[in-house]
Amino acid sequence: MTKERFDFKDYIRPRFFPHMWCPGCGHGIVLSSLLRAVHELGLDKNDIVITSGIGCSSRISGYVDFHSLHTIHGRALAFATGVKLSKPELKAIVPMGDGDALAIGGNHFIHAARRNIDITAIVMNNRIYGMTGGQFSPLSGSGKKATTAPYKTIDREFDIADLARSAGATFVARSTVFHAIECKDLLKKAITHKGFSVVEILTQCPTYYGRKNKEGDAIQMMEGYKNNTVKIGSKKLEDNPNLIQRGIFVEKTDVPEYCEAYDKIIQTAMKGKA
Amino acid sequence: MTKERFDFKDYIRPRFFPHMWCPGCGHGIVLSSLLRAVHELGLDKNDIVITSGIGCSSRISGYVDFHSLHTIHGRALAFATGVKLSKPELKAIVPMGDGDALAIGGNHFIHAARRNIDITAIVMNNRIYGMTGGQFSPLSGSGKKATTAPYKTIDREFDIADLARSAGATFVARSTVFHAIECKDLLKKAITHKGFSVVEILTQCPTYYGRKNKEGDAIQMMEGYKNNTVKIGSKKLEDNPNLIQRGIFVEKTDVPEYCEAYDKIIQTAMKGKA
Amino acid sequence: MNNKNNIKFIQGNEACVEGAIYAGLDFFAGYPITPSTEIAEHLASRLPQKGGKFIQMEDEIASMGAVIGASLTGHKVMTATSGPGFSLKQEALGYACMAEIPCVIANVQRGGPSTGNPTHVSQGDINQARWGTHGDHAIIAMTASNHQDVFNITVQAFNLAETYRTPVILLLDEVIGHMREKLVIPEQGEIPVVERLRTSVKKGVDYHPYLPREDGRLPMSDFGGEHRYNVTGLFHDMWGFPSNDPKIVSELLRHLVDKIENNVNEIAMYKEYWLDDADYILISYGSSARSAVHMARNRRARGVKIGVLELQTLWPFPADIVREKCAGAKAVIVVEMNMGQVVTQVKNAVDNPHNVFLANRVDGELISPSDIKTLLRMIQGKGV
Amino acid sequence: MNNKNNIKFIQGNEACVEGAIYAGLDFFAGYPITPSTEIAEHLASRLPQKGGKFIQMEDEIASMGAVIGASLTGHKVMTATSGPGFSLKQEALGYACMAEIPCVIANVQRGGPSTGNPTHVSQGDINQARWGTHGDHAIIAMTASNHQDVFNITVQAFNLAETYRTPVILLLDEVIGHMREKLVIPEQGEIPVVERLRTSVKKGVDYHPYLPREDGRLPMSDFGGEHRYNVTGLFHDMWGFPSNDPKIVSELLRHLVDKIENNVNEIAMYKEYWLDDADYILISYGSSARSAVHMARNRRARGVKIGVLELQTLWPFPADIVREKCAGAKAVIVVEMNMGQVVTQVKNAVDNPHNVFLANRVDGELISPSDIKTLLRMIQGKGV
Amino acid sequence: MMERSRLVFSGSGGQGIITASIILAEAAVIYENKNAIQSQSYGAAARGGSTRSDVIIDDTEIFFPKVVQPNILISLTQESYNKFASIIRPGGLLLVDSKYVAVEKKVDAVHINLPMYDTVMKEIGKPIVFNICVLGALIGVSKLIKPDSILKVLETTIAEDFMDMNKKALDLGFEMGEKLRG
Amino acid sequence: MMERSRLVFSGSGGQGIITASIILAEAAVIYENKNAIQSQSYGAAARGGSTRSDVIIDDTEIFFPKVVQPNILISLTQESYNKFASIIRPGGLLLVDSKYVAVEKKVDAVHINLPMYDTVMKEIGKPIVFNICVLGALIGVSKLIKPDSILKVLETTIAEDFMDMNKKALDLGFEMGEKLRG
Amino acid sequence: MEKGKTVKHLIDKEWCKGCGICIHFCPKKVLAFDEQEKADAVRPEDCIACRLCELRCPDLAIQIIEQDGENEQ
Amino acid sequence: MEKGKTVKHLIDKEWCKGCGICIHFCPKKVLAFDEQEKADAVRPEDCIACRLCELRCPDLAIQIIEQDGENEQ
Ligand SMILES: Cc1ncc(C[n+]2csc(CCOP(=O)(O)OP(=O)(O)O)c2C)c(N)n1
Ligand SMILES: Cc1ncc(C[n+]2csc(CCOP(=O)(O)OP(=O)(O)O)c2C)c(N)n1
Ligand code: SF4
Ligand code: SF4
Ligand code: SF4
Ligand code: SF4
Ligand code: SF4
Ligand code: SF4
Ligand SMILES: [Mg+2]
Ligand SMILES: [Mg+2]
Repeated sequence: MTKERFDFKDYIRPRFFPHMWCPGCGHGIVLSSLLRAVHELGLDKNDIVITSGIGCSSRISGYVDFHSLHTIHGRALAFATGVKLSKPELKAIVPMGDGDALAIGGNHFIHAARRNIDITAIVMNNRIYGMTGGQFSPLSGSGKKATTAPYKTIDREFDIADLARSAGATFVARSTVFHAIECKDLLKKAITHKGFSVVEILTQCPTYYGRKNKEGDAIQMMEGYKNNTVKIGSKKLEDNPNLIQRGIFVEKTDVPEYCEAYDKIIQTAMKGKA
Repeated sequence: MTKERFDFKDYIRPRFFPHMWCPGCGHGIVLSSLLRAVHELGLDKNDIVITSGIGCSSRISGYVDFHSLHTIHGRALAFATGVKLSKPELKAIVPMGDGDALAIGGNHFIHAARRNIDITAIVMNNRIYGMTGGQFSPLSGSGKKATTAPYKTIDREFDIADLARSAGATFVARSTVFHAIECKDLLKKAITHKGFSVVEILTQCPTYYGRKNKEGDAIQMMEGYKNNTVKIGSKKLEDNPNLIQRGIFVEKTDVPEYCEAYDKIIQTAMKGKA
Repeated sequence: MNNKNNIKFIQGNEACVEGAIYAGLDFFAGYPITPSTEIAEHLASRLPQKGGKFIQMEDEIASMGAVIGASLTGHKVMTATSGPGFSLKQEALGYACMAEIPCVIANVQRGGPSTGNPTHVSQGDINQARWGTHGDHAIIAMTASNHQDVFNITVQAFNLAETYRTPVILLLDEVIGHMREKLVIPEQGEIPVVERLRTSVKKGVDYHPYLPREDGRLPMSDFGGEHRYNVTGLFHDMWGFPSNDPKIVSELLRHLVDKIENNVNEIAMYKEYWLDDADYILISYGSSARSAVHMARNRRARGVKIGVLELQTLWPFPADIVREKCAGAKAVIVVEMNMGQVVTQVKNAVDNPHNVFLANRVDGELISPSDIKTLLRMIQGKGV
Repeated sequence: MNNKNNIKFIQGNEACVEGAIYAGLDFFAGYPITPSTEIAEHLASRLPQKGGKFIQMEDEIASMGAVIGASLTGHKVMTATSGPGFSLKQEALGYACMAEIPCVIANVQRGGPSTGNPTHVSQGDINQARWGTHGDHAIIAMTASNHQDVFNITVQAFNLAETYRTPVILLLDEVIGHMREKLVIPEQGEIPVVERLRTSVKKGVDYHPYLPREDGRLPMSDFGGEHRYNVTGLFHDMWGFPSNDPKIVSELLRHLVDKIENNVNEIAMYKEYWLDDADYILISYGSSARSAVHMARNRRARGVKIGVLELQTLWPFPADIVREKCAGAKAVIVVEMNMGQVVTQVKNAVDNPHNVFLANRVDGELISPSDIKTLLRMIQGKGV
Repeated sequence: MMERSRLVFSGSGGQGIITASIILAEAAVIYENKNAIQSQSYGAAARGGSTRSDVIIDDTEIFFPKVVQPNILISLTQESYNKFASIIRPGGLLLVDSKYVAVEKKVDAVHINLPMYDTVMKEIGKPIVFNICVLGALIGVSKLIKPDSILKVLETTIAEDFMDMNKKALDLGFEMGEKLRG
Repeated sequence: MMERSRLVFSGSGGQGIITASIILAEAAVIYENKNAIQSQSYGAAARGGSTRSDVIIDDTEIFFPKVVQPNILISLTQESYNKFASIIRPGGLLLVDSKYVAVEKKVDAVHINLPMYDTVMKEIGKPIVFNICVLGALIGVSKLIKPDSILKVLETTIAEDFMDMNKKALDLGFEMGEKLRG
Repeated sequence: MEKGKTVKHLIDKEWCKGCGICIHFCPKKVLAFDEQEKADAVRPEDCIACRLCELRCPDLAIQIIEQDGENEQ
Repeated sequence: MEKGKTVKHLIDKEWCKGCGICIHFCPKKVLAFDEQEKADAVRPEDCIACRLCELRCPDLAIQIIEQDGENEQ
């Protein structure tokens, strides 16, 4: 089905390129990594349903040549749950912004994790609401500037990976758009994983987060990802425990996947009919 | 203000007694523990706002002689956030059912925890939707019977305490209605704690959960709380790691409380006006 | 005479379940709420027996999202709720209107506003069904007054959802949902069931999910099939891709409204009792129609020329039919359990709105034949 | 002449912020959404400067909940959103109706349904403002067509919310919200500001939060004060305690509706241009009213007897005023940017509905004077 | 042709009053080709206080489904008797259990006061079939429907092991009722 | 009395075109007692492609706030020039920057083509004040409002340190504009 | 029981719903059902005033009153 | 660079938004801006085909094509 050699053009809807993201926006690198992951896994495009909410990040669903479901803000995982449970043979991939996934969408996030339904959630974490013009998000963290935080934020941020784990996700990983190969590899693992998988990808919004917080342009923000992150458990953490860890936090295979568990219900029910 | 000796009658609205809960329902014991905690802390009834959602548990707000705000299903913490932030000198107490707090209300739960706003959330966990007649909840756990799970649940449950911790709560504890004194003492600590505090109290719903799951009457269910729980870190866990732990899981005092942090914003803003 | 297995003595909520199963429902997502919960409870047991899926979601918003997702994979879908949950579903319901997703939403009404009077009857959500979501749109909403009709309109709701690619609201009420009466389940085939129209466009040929055919219908392609297209809540072109081109925007909006409003007479379902020579016409629907018919039957027996028009389709409002039926009447009395939601429509529809009266009750009790009789006497100038 | 500090050149959303501050707003909770976001952004900076509180909640539902909570502690509160967020607020909005909580909700409308056309203008949420939440209820909704009026009606919205203990909806639109023009901020006192009526019942004396006074008003007592009472979304008695006693239920519901519907003429705000001798009357509101006045001014200059009635109160709909103003007109043209939401009300209001026409535009562009002129020519029998 | 019967069953939560009323109505509909409607009070109130279930049985179509004035009232607690006795139709039938209810005969109705609970406990020993015994007595005295129809319903809803017990309870009640009719 | 002016500012995201248009309108309103309205295109489209800001200035009240046919069009990119040139009013004024736009003179308008960007870079060296230079040129050539009014607005919105630079840019533009006029 | 003290068991029979929790968990078997299936202090003299019954009664139907000696009313 | 291989840098100038990421992070400084501020392969011969530019380009504007020797077209 897919050519040996990777070519973007096989996976995108070229009509919509150049895409709408700002110059240097990290979301494009997530898109690129995702397409490569799909290619390397040799997936059939007809088997993939990409479901997204609303946000700059969520526009990703329009660019990929899969079945694409661009829903409403924060609810992508709920829609995807319907897609997946009703047709479990499909691969369900749900890219989300940090606001989409964890502000308005936080409840669906923890419940999808709890159910361990076989969906891959990609949290494109730029620590800001990009689409609406730079309000702080539950991932901004405290002490940040945003259009709704002129005096700096007092809200703390979630640790997405830990929250996902606590809620029940059976695959949890983190990377950054600087680490594009790692990103792709983690996405491959997540997509292959049977159960609810979460990949948090740190991605820059130079237009709002970068500008407001004097973190410079896309390049400088990516330098930040290089310098302020380490592989899980790295020695460097001893000197600087504030470094952000990258890699796989959770990988559990002993928890029943939701659709499979439901199939057993069907078996029971069909027997016990009466 | 309050008499030395504890008398229920000083804290309730007797007009509504006997209350509407079923015989043996654990919710009444939570009510009793809460009133005792308030009494022992010597709080002024005018300083307490109790905010609840919808559910059998939520009816608790009508029984207590505090300012009482009986809101809509799942949103009590959002309403309470408005009460507390707008008038931080009030004590905000929010009793919730497991469905109220963690099904429809899950998002407000994690966000209130993230903000560390000084509210005491009491999760009255009977592992079922009592009010609507016995559907499973996100706390039922798998393999349980409920009116919407005739073939037994396949949904896993949250670990409320761990989720609260992960989301950022700075005081997290668990007890059961069997352990009524412990309950009261944990509630006292939670109410006194500056920041978001969560007390999960296991409480029986003999009418639905007990009956559906053949766990017997209220007495047998309370025997279960006695036998299947241990203090945090108890030796017994070595033999039986499935025992449920009771006690204080988190108690952090180094995180800024939300309303106090906001007061600093006001100071800055008032200076920097113009 | 009857095969006993086909006769049931059940609640209205269960009759709705039976109708849904008959119509081919195979995916349900919901969140419990009185007085609709029995729909979920019965489906939790019934659906897996036929290989369908039931899921209890974390809330009503998620439920509405899940059914939309499942509809796109090619399944017949439904959710059920009551007032507060129906309010929560409004955003996603608008998405289903915009993206033209077939789905059925049962709202078993209870007293409102807000938490209201959860275990008591009301018909207060009629206008919300029409206007609850933001923006212009059109909607189909149906109701029924007995279990056989609940069954029928439920089947019809699925048929209309598939035919028009639209959400359809079932507006039941607490009395109908909870009371038990007889239901005879028809043989398969006895009531026509509309299957989803799927595209015949071949693989590789450009498929337009949002380009209506000559007859107005839009054939679908299941997610997972050979046509990969886009579904969005933004205004969109014939491929489903976002657009804010003014021409595309206005054409899509008009299409969404017209496909339903222009078919008001085909969509309309109603029943009539003794209308031919009626001087007095009672217009009612749902459980209040039972009281209307009861009262009319009694009065007829005493020679009063009274009849009943029972509406089963509430939206699009069958104004032409109402006008025609009421043309000769001395007085029209709308019997409903709200502050006058359908009566407003009736006044707009008839030639002489001054002869339209409202017999209502809003205290949580079922309006009774004698409540209506009192109003009739007053209209007749007989006092109470 | 003017103190320059009082003259601002700002967006309509900011004019709304200025009006709210003037009216005494001290608590805002919201969640960003285009095209309302600037309201939140400006308040984030303005409120703490005067000791008020701004909080960005996790979603719109939480925002609506938080403002209700804050209102009960005695503060003037507001939230702001747009279509999708307004849909999400409906359940809690109904709670505010039921529990009679003063609060102001700004909905800066954009194209709908669903995600629609987020950055383009529309007036499609008029009916939703009336009927978006479940159950019978009544609501006040206001709008304006320029920044001075936005300021004024915002102050008025707070005044009405306090007077009637009710949520008040500000239905702005994208053009008004985003365009910049002059605003002169009046001196404090220039526009009357209604403060919350607090109970004079003394400590220890039985206080009835839900027992209307002779004049219909219900004095409040702040949470934290000496009266501990109950607030609930269930039907409730005069102390706020839940009840399903049929008498209490129906009395409360009628109270909720009547306190607003019966005061329709006091609540009504509108402006008129050249109505005295008008043969043709344009009825409009919000940004489309600018085009109506523009066009009428031009036509007047050419001798056409045309005038404009600009509605600022949309709900309760000022039917009497509309009927009176339109009594002598040859034709009434409702100018709006939706499929005809206000025109339906106008038709119900006037004596001759056949003379009522709709000039609308639903493609995301502001309706222009020439769009209206085209319709006028056609009505006059002059073709296009 | 049978007259329209309007019944109100009343008692407290655990007594199986609602189940009994449904069985009666279901039997009438499915096995006797009649029309019947059953409805009950819902919600929190029903949980604590007294339960009420309305049944209408008729040969013709039933529209208004609520019972305003029952011609048959069954009361199994004092509380429900006190609450509902007054709504009975003049000349109607009032069936109470003598263990639970002390009748005051203040209403114009045929008072039937049977030791149904005690009989069940004595003869069967399981309170769970009390409600079926009440049903038996009801149809024994009223001839609303045939006992056989009730049994047929029970067969489809109850595990086989329990059928004997239920049948016995029905018979006990039926006999008590018929005797009175006698 | 001044005629109604309808302006369209167009260019690309970073050029400060919207800011410039707002400053102009604000100056007219606050310091010259005129009426003015500014509005712009919003949303995703604005982010990537060309930006447009409409300004109307008048002595009388302005109702319809959009500009359909500008009598003054400012275009700072080729793309925006190509897109908007055709909507200009016959006989209107077209102001473009010579570095960015190659004009084709296909429309009936006074074409003013100034090296504003290059001048700013040469004389000041900071591209950030390009937009103020454009404003200067605009009012230089059109006499819409006084430069002083613009400066007053800048004083209230810009840090003192930057005022000199802005003033210089305004002057540079104004001179270029006036010269053409003169 | 402390010397010179007696315990009074205030049981509100209107509120008691007869769940039996107090009876079952009383360490001294002081309580039992009365004929209405409501709690009753049948062996008050054995009571050690541990208040567990009061603490665990879901219906707020028991209060334990400790009294000094017999001379208190 | 592997012996006998050359690298072609396919840069879509319509798609490139000139963010400079590829240029900055290229380990061999192969890329630079052209006069339109779009990426350009100015030292293609230094390219080691690590593809980091391709992987990190947010606009999908670069593709690295490795070719065997000169004889491939
Ligand atoms: C119900 C609802 N509320 C609010 C919005 C407005 N909105 C659109 S996207 C967004 C947040 C975007 O932030 P994020 O999810 O982090 O994505 P990003 O744009 O940063 O990629 C918001 C608040 C909406 N569309 N719908
Ligand atoms: C929006 C909305 N959805 C659903 C309901 C129905 N409902 C009321 S309470 C409840 C759940 C109660 O369970 P829980 O919170 O665990 O409290 P419990 O009754 O068990 O104490 C539900 C689903 C509602 N009132 N509102
Ligand atoms: S606003 Fe931020 S997140 Fe959105 S496209 Fe631009 S850079 Fe990316
Ligand atoms: S249903 Fe369950 S939770 Fe509700 S009152 Fe009864 S026992 Fe308690
Ligand atoms: S615990 Fe309370 S309610 Fe239960 S039996 Fe004892 S006194 Fe009665
Ligand atoms: S106080 Fe203790 S010993 Fe005394 S009755 Fe209660 S539980 Fe028993
Ligand atoms: S990374 Fe891509 S968009 Fe950025 S400069 Fe290089 S080619 Fe252009
Ligand atoms: S492939 Fe590597 S070396 Fe070659 S241009 Fe790209 S980043 Fe530079
Ligand atoms: Mg983001
Ligand atoms: Mg519960």
